[in-house]
Amino acid sequence: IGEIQRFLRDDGSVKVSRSLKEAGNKIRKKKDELTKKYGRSPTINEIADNLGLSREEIVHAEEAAKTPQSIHETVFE
Amino acid sequence: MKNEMYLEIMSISENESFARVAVGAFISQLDPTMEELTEIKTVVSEAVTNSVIHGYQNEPSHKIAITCILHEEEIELIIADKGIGIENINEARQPLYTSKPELERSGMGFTIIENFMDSVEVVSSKEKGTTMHMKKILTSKKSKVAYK
Amino acid sequence: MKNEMYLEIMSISENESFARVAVGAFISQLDPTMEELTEIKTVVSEAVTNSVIHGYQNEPSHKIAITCILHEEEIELIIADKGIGIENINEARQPLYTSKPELERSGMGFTIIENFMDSVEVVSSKEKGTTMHMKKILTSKKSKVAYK
Ligand SMILES: Nc1ncnc2c1ncn2[C@@H]1O[C@H](COP(=O)(O)OP(=O)(O)O)[C@@H](O)[C@H]1O
Ligand SMILES: Nc1ncnc2c1ncn2[C@@H]1O[C@H](COP(=O)(O)OP(=O)(O)O)[C@@H](O)[C@H]1O
Ligand SMILES: [Mg+2]
Ligand SMILES: [Mg+2]
Repeated sequence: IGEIQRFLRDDGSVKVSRSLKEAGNKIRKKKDELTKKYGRSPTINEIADNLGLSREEIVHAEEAAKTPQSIHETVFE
Repeated sequence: MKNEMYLEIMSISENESFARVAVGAFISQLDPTMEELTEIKTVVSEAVTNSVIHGYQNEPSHKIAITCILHEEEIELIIADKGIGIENINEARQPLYTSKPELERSGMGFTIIENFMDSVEVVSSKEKGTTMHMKKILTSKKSKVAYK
Repeated sequence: MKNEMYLEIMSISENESFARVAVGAFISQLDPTMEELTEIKTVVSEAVTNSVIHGYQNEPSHKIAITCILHEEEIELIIADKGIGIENINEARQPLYTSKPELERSGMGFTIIENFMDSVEVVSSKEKGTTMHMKKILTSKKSKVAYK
């Protein structure tokens, strides 16, 4: 399965819902980490710079991580 | 830099999430904190949901207009529908007041919006629709400016 | 489900990134593959950049209109400006043709757009502006339908 997943990721055929959800989880971790480090809520640029994503992409991924986008996902993952 | 966007979406609940991303991505240009971002997105959710379920009574083919203007350290957000309107705005803004008691989180939408925004004006008339005109000052921006 | 959105942005290059994500977030409702998402976002970048630098000659206060319509397995995308327009569309669409040879990636915008979309119509007239009407079939969506 690892092989297949890597293949899917490499050829870009992985679904947006899954990929954004992974990014969303990274964002949540980074947010917690930086909140502890700075003692305040980090700004979006601070998160974006840390993760190498654009600030707009951060917003999209963060949202995707909280909404189940398809029945398939809620059932099978 | 001043920047402005105008967005029209259809009155279906799927678009609540899209509207959150659109407004959130736009205001990200001002580099808000993640907390401020969450607050603005929550306000978008509450206002869009009100337009969908109250303004348009869950009819899917109507339009909701969202305007967002970025000032130096202030966000202006206007969310408007052409739905049934609000007869008594003062009553509607009361905490816990709802015309649909069967819904979850009933009656707290306006209160949440007022709590997260620095100013909230509601213009509404029966059968013409409702416009919410809101402003939020980014305090993170303020203190950042003060640092320099 | 059919869904549609209309977005107006100002002609500043900061908005390219916003437009990419706005359209990307909207089409995410169809749950495309990452590859399809990246392709659409690239198309948005190329078209918006063309409106900013060619249509409006980098003047910041003009508007670019983006309409996106979701069909079952097809995305319709319309990006329009009211800028200077294109005199000779056939020439402009040629690979490597550019009226601004000093820019990077010069002359490949139309070619990239045509490569990523299933149909591209350009309507343009001098001093009236340019409208790009594009369609993309989501093959990921298609194969899913075929499975059933
Ligand atoms: N856009 C709107 N169009 C019509 N009525 C609205 C609109 N927004 C709010 N209202 C009215 O105001 C009331 C209070 O709204 P809110 O505080 O969000 O609570 P809730 O949505 O839970 O009812 C609603 O129950 C409804 O009667
Ligand atoms: N929106 C537009 N308004 C006016 N002219 C445009 C527009 N889009 C494209 N063009 C013309 O078409 C040419 C080719 O565009 P493109 O293939 O994107 O290459 P490039 O942007 O690198 O010049 C441009 O150089 C310009 O002359
Ligand atoms: Mg409400
Ligand atoms: Mg170009």
